[in-house]
Amino acid sequence: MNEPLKLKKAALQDLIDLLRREEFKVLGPVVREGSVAFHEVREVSDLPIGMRDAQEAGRYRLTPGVDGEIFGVVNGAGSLKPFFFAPHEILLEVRREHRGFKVRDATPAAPRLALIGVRACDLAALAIQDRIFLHDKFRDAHYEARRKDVFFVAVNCTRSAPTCFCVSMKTGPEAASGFDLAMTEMEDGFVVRTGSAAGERVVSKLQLPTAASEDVAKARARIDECASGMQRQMDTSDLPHLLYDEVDSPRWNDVAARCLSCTNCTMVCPTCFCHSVMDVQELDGNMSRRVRQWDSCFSLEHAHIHGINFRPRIHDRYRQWLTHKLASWIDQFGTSGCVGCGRCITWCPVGIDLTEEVAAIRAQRGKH
Amino acid sequence: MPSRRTKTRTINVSNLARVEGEGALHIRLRGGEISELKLEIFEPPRFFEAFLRGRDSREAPDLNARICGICPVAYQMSTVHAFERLYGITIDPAVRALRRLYYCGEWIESHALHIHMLSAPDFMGCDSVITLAEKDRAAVERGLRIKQLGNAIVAKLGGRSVHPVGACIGGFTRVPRREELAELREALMRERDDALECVRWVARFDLPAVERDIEFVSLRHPDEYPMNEGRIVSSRGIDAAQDEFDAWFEESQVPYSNALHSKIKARGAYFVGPLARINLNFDRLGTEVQSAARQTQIAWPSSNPYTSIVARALEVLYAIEEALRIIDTYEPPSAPAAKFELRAGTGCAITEAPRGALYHAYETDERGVIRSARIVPPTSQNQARIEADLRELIPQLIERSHVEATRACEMAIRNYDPCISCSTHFLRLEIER
Amino acid sequence: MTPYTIHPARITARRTETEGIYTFTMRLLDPSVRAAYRFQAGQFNMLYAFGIGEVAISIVSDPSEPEILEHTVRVAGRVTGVMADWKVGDVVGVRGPYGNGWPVDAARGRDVVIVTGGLGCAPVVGLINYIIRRRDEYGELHILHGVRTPNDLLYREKFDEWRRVPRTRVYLTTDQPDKSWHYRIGVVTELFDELNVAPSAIVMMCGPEVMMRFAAHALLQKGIGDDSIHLSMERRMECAVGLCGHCQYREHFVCKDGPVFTYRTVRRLFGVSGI
Amino acid sequence: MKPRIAVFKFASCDGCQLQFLNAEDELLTLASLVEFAYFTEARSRALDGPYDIAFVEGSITTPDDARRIIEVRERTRYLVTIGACATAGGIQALRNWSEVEQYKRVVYPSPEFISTLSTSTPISEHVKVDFELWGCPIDKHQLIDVVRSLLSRAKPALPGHSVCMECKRRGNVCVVVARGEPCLGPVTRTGCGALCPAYDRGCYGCFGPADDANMEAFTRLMASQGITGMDAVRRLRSINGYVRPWRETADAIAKNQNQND
Ligand SMILES: Cc1cc2nc3c(=O)[nH]c(=O)nc-3n(C[C@H](O)[C@H](O)[C@H](O)COP(=O)(O)OP(=O)(O)OC[C@H]3O[C@@H](n4cnc5c(N)ncnc54)[C@H](O)[C@@H]3O)c2cc1C
Ligand code: SF4
Ligand code: SF4
Ligand code: SF4
Repeated sequence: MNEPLKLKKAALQDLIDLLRREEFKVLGPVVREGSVAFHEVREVSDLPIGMRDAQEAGRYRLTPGVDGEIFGVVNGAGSLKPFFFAPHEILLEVRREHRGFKVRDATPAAPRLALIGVRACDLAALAIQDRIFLHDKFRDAHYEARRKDVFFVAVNCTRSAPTCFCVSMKTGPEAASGFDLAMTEMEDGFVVRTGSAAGERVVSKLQLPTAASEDVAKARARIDECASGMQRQMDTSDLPHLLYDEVDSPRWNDVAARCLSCTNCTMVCPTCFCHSVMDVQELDGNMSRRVRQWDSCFSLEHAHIHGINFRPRIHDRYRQWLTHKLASWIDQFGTSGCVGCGRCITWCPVGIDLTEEVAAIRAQRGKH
Repeated sequence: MPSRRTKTRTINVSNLARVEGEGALHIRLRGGEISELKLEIFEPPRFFEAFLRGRDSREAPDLNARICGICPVAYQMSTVHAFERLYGITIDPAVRALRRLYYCGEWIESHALHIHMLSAPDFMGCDSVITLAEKDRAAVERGLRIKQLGNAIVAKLGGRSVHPVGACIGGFTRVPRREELAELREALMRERDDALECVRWVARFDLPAVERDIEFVSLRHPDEYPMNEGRIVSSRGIDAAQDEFDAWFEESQVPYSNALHSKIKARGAYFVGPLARINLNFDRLGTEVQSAARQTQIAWPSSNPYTSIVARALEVLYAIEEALRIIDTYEPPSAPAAKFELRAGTGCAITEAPRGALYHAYETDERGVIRSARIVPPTSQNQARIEADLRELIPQLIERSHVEATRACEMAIRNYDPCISCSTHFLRLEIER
Repeated sequence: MTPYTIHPARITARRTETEGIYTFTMRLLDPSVRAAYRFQAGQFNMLYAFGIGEVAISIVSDPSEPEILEHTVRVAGRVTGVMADWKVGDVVGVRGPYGNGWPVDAARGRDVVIVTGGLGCAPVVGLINYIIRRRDEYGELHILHGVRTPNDLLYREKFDEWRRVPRTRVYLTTDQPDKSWHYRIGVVTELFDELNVAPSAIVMMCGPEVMMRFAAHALLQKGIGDDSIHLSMERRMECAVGLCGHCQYREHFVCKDGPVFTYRTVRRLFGVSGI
Repeated sequence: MKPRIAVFKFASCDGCQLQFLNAEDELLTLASLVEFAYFTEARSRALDGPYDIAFVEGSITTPDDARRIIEVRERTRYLVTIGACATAGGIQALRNWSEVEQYKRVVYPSPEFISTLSTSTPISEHVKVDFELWGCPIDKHQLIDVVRSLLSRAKPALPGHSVCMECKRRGNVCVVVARGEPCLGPVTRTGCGALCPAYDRGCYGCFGPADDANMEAFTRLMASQGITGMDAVRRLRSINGYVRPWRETADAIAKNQNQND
């Protein structure tokens, strides 16, 4: 059990076929609109073979990569978040009846998903969302329904984007848990480990051979190299206190002058969970739907109550975001709200980089 | 001043209802003669041709869409074709087909709107589509379905039906995948039947039987029913290239008003729109539409302006068939839009808006900034013709009640589906002397 | 069932407290939901107006009779605006109860100071009623209330009524008095000069944050511990179950960790703007 | 009695009022709930008022219209502007930076007959407006929501955050980051459903400025994409160019440009 196995590149199609036969909808990274996101995959050729991503703060491009490399693109704008915590969904249907009304829970149609090419940071982010939606006082039934019975094929990172800093956040580059299968890509195939009974079952059906020890060592070396070569870092020491103490840091004004308050960082973040709840009536007035959709602490409405806005300045909203992500999240859920995927850095149109902001706040600590 | 000797009567239609935009009609009769005819356009000028100067030509499709909320596609199409000629751009055949589809959507939408919401209430003795729905709900629902299909086609290619965002010089910003277009198929099939039913419905209307001496003008293409391309032809022998527009047509001021009317040089008023297109391109309609046309008992070509409503219904049917053909043969182009270099030059184009030929002409500087723009909308071309029709009609109205006279005048105007918002050129008509 | 599920309730009584403030009594329609429903003083419900939305409203009726739910609503905006039209017999939506409530058990046997400000703070009405109904179980009751103008004093008769309860004192003040005003003049904190309580007293506050900050200061001066001062916080609320994220007050979710916090808990945050 | 609704038109393209007729699925329901007392595009009969709700399309560009809007206001309980023209002055407000006399000469051979004001201004510069619906054109669903809210005697809920949130909810990839496209999304009000990015292009701002748009940061973003001077001015001075803070930002850039020239 848990002995590393070998999956030839050509056999990846067998894995996809097997999962499809078992009535999974198989999703993997697919090129769309100049980036990758998880979409349905039927053939291996649907994956971005031979491509890589060039990422920096505020810029993303797909570039030609290494021939035959299947998982060369580290990540794209789309995380796993939308599959479990939907961007827009109907929670309830309320219909007028006699002098009152009747409420019906709208249960989401949840296809059985198999996700391939999932990164360590994605799984870590999902574990954080589980903590929020499933393990708190109130369980979210819609999230729960979608989260059930998902099959995860993780890919350990052997290459990082310049915006990644999972090592600092202790979430990668190797998938630690939460997967059914975890693969490390080599020239001729993958070294595969199982992480669950479901994963065991799948590999036994595929009758995978044991991986050669050189392969296993090479895979290990690649992951280690990726970890040691990671370009971005964030010093997380004393983190809640640093941000709590530096509530008056001059850096908040500095970043507020640059921040568009556009909400992109929170939308692409795989852990942000804020949402708005609205009741939307049909025109005839007989039926109303309770809708929830992603919201963000960067919107002015987020902290508005009647007659007061608690966070009227961009200064307040950026501080809320960063402080929540890296500090108060730990008090709330026992874990940081950041997994170091770097999406908020890449997808911020003006390239604001939280690692840089934290470093600057740290550098100015107590000096103002 | 009312004269003591002769019987004077005025017909005032203070708000021309159920036309797009706001206008009024003022007629004064003395004896049997028209002493005053005032088609007043409330629509204030919006100066598109002026503010386009100094704008980047690539902005023009978005800006010009705002001339008219009912036929923005037409304004976008004349704009992009004019600039494509100016920049010497060749369009991928697949993009060309998509543009036809885009136009089909707008024709369907605009014609369905006109037939059911603006025009049919006249023939059914109702004041609006809402009261019409009380009389014939099925017909109204059918009209709404057809209209919705038209909007859906435009939205598929441009995101929304009013001021769609997808069209650009060179093509589209994004083109649909095959399966995305195929999603329209079911609705097109269903609405083909509705459109056929609609043709039968309008053909049963009690259309006034008049014969008018009219010169019809439209585009004509070697092998298609005209939309985006073709030569300018008329029922009295014009056959000219698009860039010869100015050689044949002129915008002038008529002596009794300050409005710019487009006229054929040395001949006068002409007629553009669905009836002109059908009259001049009957052979390009395809057998299905032709047979539906024959079943209407109208002799085509028709010189009765009231048959415009039937022409519109036939064009809806045509556009649905054409859309189906395009969708079924669609292969996405290699790129959504052709690349091009900005340069100084001049370019013009005419395309067939739902209401008729729409002429645009531009001049740019070497950075592609617009130096001058000219836009001649169909309603402006039809205006002299509308007035001519009214002059023929009015003497017959003398004995009729005010309500009936008003209705008759409005119906005559509505034949042209005038879109007063396209008022790049409209003026307030003042007749007092 | 999702935590967002709404339970229909019928309005059985409606009372106008003053222009723009209404008290609704309601009863849950589903017998099993009704039978299982329990709440504590200071907890709130999410009240739903059909098709319009939901807002957080405190329960002001007595927790010992959980079948009767009473809510006092002040008309503020979109949702509460519609509630103003609610009539007896209407069916409205309820889910809850949420939040932690007032520390009525910890207060037993102690002097109680209640400080409120601004426009009639509905949450404390339920609290005061609760204590008065169990008058023997509590020490001295001091009710301090500050308003900007006399017109903002919404429950004049209620204060007069409370004034007549044994071992209860009411202190009223305004910044901008008019002729009708025969109480104190000045901000609410000035009332603390008159206040004579043992350091063992327990304090419960509700009102604008500035007011609560100054009041807390004054009370600390009197030797009352920062963990004996309780404040009811307000933040935007859309879910009330700690999921939507709107009510965050740094590490706290006002809906599930509050709305009542001790001054000790929020002391460091109080007075920082933009949290 | 059914609430009486009126739809008025000033200088505009008709596209916003057309959204009533484009609500094909709702139109007949709507007609059963309200009375269209004045809606010339749809109905011949025109009643004088009073109206419960007046939807006003178009901007004020003539002396007559400046008088007419006051009359409309007097006969109306809730006045709702629909669209960029009524809410911001519209595309025709581009004249506000030019000599209108010269504009007349460009378009008309006999400019002396044209009666027009030198500016195109939003309705709110003339009378009190109760609710504003942004967009060029307005969004059909927002329109229906507003009607429904008013019928339910509730204030309409009209969000003011940027297009970006809707864009990401829709699953679009940011066109600025992935393609370097210029995009007004970060400073534009939500409401359209993030159409342009979904059609692979940048937003051109037809819903007007978002609440609290950081124009300084946005100007720097444009500059980093090579959009400076009059190019930047043109982007901001378009369909909603006459409304703050876009107007002020564009004016400031233009002024700077003139000083540098
Ligand atoms: C724990 C708690 C208890 C409350 N108890 C009462 C009470 O007993 N009686 C009473 O009249 N009011 C009470 N409020 C305030 C009440 O919730 C607001 O007045 C109400 O939400 C305003 O909603 P609106 O739609 O009318 O206003 P709008 O200004 O239109 O607000 C729009 C939305 O913002 C949010 N919002 C606005 N104001 C508040 C607010 N103050 N608190 C939370 N969310 C807000 C809501 O989601 C609301 O739907 C309480 C608030 C909290 C947090
Ligand atoms: S905060 Fe940024 S780096 Fe951290 S998880 Fe979210 S998107 Fe990724
Ligand atoms: S408060 Fe901000 S940072 Fe925290 S989850 Fe919500 S959107 Fe994300
Ligand atoms: S940090 Fe960047 S992405 Fe986030 S709100 Fe500010 S500008 Fe937008």
